[in-house]
Amino acid sequence: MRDILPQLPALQVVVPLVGAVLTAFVRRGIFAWALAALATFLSAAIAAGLLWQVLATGPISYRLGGWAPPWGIEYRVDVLNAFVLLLVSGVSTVMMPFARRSVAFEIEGDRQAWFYTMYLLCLAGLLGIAITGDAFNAFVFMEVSSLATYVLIAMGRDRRALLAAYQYLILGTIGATLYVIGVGLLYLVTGTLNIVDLGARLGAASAEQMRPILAALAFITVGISLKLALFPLHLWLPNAYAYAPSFATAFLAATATKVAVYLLLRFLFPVFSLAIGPVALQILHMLLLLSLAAMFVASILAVYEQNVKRMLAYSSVAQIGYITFGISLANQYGLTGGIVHLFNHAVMKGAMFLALGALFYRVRSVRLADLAGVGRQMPLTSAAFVVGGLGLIGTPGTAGFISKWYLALGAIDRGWWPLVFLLVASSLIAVVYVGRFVEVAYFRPVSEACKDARDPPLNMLIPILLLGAATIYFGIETELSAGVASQAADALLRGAK
Amino acid sequence: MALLTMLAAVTVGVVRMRNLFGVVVLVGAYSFLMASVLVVLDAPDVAMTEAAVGAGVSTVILLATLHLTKSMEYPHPRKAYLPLFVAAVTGAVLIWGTYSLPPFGTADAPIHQHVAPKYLSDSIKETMVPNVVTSVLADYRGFDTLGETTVVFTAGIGVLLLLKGRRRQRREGGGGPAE
Amino acid sequence: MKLDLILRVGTKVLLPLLLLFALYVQFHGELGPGGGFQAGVIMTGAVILYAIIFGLNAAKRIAPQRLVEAMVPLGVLIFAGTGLAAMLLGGNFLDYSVLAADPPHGRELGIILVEAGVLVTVSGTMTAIFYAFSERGR
Amino acid sequence: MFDLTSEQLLLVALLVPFAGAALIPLFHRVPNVREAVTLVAAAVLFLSVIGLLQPVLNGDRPEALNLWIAPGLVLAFKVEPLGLLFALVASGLWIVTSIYSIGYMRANDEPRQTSYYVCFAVALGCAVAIAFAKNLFTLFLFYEALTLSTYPLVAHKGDANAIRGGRIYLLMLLGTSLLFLLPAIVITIVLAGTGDFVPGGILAGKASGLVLGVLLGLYAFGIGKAALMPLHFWLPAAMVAPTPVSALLHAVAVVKAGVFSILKVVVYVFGPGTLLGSGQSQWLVYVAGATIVVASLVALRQDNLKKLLAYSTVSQLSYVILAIAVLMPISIRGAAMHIAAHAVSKITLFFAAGSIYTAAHKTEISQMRGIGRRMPWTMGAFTIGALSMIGLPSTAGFLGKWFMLSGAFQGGQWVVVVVIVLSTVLNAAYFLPIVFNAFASEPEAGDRAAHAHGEAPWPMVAALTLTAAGTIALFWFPGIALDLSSSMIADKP
Amino acid sequence: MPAALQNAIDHYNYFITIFLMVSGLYIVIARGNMIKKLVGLSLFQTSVYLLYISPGKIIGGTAPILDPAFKVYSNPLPHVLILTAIVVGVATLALGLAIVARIHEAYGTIEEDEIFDRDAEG
Repeated sequence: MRDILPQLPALQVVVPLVGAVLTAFVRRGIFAWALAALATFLSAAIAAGLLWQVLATGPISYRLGGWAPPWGIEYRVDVLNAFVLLLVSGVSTVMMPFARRSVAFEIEGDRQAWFYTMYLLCLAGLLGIAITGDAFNAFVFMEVSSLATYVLIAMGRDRRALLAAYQYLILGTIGATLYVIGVGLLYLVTGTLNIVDLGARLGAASAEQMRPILAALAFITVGISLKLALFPLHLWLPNAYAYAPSFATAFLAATATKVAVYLLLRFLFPVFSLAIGPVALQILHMLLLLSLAAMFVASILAVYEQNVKRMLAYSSVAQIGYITFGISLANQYGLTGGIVHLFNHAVMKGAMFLALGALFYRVRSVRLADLAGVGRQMPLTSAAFVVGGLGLIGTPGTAGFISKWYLALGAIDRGWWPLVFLLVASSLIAVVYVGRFVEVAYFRPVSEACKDARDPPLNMLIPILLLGAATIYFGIETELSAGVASQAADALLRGAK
Repeated sequence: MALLTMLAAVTVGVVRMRNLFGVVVLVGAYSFLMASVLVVLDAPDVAMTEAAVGAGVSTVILLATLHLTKSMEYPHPRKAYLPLFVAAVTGAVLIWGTYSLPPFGTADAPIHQHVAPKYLSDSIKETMVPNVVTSVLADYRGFDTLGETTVVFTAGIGVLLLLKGRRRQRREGGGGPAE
Repeated sequence: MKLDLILRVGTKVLLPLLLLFALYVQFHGELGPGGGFQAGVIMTGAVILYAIIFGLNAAKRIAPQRLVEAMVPLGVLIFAGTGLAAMLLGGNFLDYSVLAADPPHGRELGIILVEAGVLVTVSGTMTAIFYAFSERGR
Repeated sequence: MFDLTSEQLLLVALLVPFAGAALIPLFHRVPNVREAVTLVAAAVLFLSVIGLLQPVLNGDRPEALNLWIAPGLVLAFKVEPLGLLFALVASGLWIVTSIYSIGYMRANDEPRQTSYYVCFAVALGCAVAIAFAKNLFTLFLFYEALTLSTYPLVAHKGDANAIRGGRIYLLMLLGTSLLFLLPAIVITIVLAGTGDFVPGGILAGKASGLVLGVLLGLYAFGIGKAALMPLHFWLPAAMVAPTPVSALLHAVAVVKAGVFSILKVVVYVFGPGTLLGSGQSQWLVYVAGATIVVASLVALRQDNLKKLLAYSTVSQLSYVILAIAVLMPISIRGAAMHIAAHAVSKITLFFAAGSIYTAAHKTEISQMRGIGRRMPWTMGAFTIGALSMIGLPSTAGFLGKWFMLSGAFQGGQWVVVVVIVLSTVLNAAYFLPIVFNAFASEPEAGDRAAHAHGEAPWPMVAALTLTAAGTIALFWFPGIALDLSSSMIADKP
Repeated sequence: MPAALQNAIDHYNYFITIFLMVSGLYIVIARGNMIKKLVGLSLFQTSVYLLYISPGKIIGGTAPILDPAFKVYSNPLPHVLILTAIVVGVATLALGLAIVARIHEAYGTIEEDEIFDRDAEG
């Protein structure tokens, strides 16, 4: 066996992929779970290795099939996507112990093994999008993850899960197709699909071929925005998150949209700002408005939601608004804020959705009314949920505050002072919907549903508590989150100049 | 060009027809037309696939599904202005975007200049495969094909997950997290 | 169902031809148009035809469900396995050049292998899907 | 424990309350140990703060924990006289309040006592951390933490009323701090390039007069805990809490944290000189003055004792703000003094109210005729507290007012003089009748309860006697407070 | 303006492509029947094939199967990409139809509007 280090990029995707294939042969859920856990853990280790490597020696380029880009497909790892890779695989690893019981509880025995196959495929797809340096390859893996996602959602017990899956399938496919159209246009004007090469050639191409590039920009942005549920295009998300199995919801909420955001960054910064600075700015302003709309409208919708899972789903739309808000600022602090919020939101929402999964595991319901008094019945779980909520609000000392701090600095750097007030005002709405849960869970008499609910067994509890603790930890110690994020932002901006 | 126009005509049919069996048949015809267009465009591999898939597989699956469900589409009450608008905007942007592209069939378009030539010149030397499409598919961009195969695999397991085994009666409103 | 003799015989004759054609498409893929995917679809077509004429159970006798379902992941395994083999032999993932003594042959071999992988998965999946749908119908 | 260096003492002071909070749940089943833990934590905290006293008066400024979090965000602590004074008051009164709580919680066998003591300890820890905060971020961090940790205490009862109160409490405090305070802090840090508290202020020459004015507004209203009108609603609403909580919130931790923060911001961020020069602070004088008078008028018309005390608190807090707004060194000393003075006297009053409720289950003033006969200690203490509120000499309340007045004369702020005089009259007008009725008049016939009860349980009586004594002591031996406040003024950049 | 006309004819392929695309998209958004929607979706995807492949054609070129007899070949890369796209398309269609079948079992209809009503009741 030769030195494994140079092969890491390929393994990052191949490991979960092969894992998925193997789980497809397995029949018993428990074995499939073990395989899935192993594969997830390995890919997390690989991602850590990659990040370490990148921080030490700068970007890595890996030639699949040994063909030099742009003729072959290139895997290109820099700080930004190494960060995303670690985020995705890391969070998934933390969640795996939780999956065992939750899945066994919500999925019929004969379907569990293939459920894990779908999960691993989804993971492989997401990692594939994040790591590839080839625009079309990104599409292929986008489809892998999307198809897997549709199935994961459709596995929900409620019949509305099917509907949600169908609607997401339609919208997701439209999004992917728009993306392909955009890539096609870029290909027509540059003749290449490699993202770096693309960026390099667009400069020249934009001279005579401006309009196709703009059209491409529009198509790619809209296409990806569908995937990441940017505000007016978020309609698929609430139902999908609400009716999917708990584990699937937690996993998707923590990872899927994040990868989409990453892809958007990839195209907005290195590719487009090169070719068309000013026009790109117009698009960024557009993005800013949509982000603000998301931050407010979605939060308000969350307030009126009786199903806690849907409530969190809407809050996710709002939080994605914060991320795109940071992107639209397009300066060092803003981008750092956006990227670090990718990470922080994944941690916080992960904690909350897992906690919710545990609540469902015990109470068998996630309707607010049924959760009355659960705070005393399941203290640790509820505590983790509340901590995550504090993070969403952005209370100082939680990860959420760090993100918002950077966003605020970014807004001020741009000279847009009023945005600071909007930023904090929107987080006030979060106070309301988190507060609703707290009141019900702690100060209402215990409901019938959770009369004999207790904190879940350790293998579910520990992931929840880990993520909850992480929410605090990354509010104090930010070297790993904001530190890396600001490096990534720096790289993006330098690429754009 | 004639073929292209026929394509357009069939599409109109698909949009208008309400009997889903008819729609399926039209889609089959559409695929064959598309295939012949592709042949004219020097893409035999793609043509073959499109014929096999569009006229073959998709048709079969569609019919199977129709067998499981209803075959008539209801007259839909909803207003079609918004969709029309969205579609129109998309089209407009595309026309606006593509209009300045190099005209049909010109050899000096960028896509013929940059990456492709290497494949044409080196395929035999490097892979001993004269069908450049195959060599690119399986080798130069082999990883895409792995991804593609994975997609098929995903869809396969997905369909089995959804349709295999006993039917489960779902309680109205559902017994899941929504409760 | 009413069984028409001509149909039955015709099918019996047609079936081997179809499979033959599939294999031709498969291995001729390097010279002329065609390849694993197209071949896979044609194979499935054969099975479907058989099922339509002789009924689902008959079809399952020639293409047992378990086998079909095993083929679904198997193909991907072959494909990825080829890639990993290349990796073990010191090349990058999917770098077939190391599979044989001299690069071009290695690549040719690699291409044949992965095309086989595609064939297996595609035919397996398509058939499995067809089974799933038609069973659901009863 | 005095052989520790002052840095170590600081760390102890910061950690002890949280350590206590961590330990308390372990003894959920054994109340005695649980309460013992609370008391020990309180005692250790108090001693360590005392231990810091001498070094600080000698000009030593111990620091602890300098943790960089993000650009402009540093978690750091530093002791300075003002903070020490606040810490002293808070930790001292924590002991007394714990003693009192033990009596109160058991006598009224309240639910969820463990979580009560935990939140209590956490709240105190936050208060101390606020007192020793080295920069704006640290202050803000624990300011929010204080709000969150006291919210459960307010909603403790858990009935609809309590939940409503808690909701208002949370929204008002979080809302103001997020909407005004946070932006103010961001702006300050961006303008000044630092959030540290520096004697003489950090904004000198960094911002135009107008910006200073706006910032001052953002701080004054952003720090909602100071209950400046019209953002004072949360305070009466929070009266649903158990009385010891009200005592802690309205005498020690929360509201004092509010005015303390304002004082700290004015002294160490703006710098009185800078602010005075900009002339942008006069409006604050008027707002504070108005709050004092209006709140007193509202208090006049209350029959519920705790409500009345709440409104009196609102007006008393605005004394401090008023004193700050005058911006004279002497008046700022007055502000510092008054924080301490009002703390001891107001806590006495709440203790009294609590023990009346415990012993006689009475909450309305009209029911309390002649109660002084049955509860002499309680009502005696109440009287002292009331006098101190009015500001009679020989009670702590006098000192603060004296400094304020002389500051007002120096600054030529005749408005302030008028307000203080007027409010003194009003205070007398709503406190004295209670005292008089309690002792002089007979309980109306048919009030059977009036004869049923005697004094409250001994820990409560002991506690309120202690604080009453403190109220007087602070007048006769104001040494420490005076020294601290003067060395605060003396601090040069 | 002959120039403009000429240009229009030169881009005829694009116009048809776009027309197919638009009508596909229209079906997807406008129709309530789930199967019809999926059909529209696949039309939408199919149109992309033309977008990629038609520019790859070189007039006077032949299929990219190397042979000493020919000099000019059309561009093979788009063909490869579209092969992948077709497969992805059919995979999506199959999955979508499977979901539709299940929806029909769960709801007894595949008209979106009706389904919304039934969930509103249930």
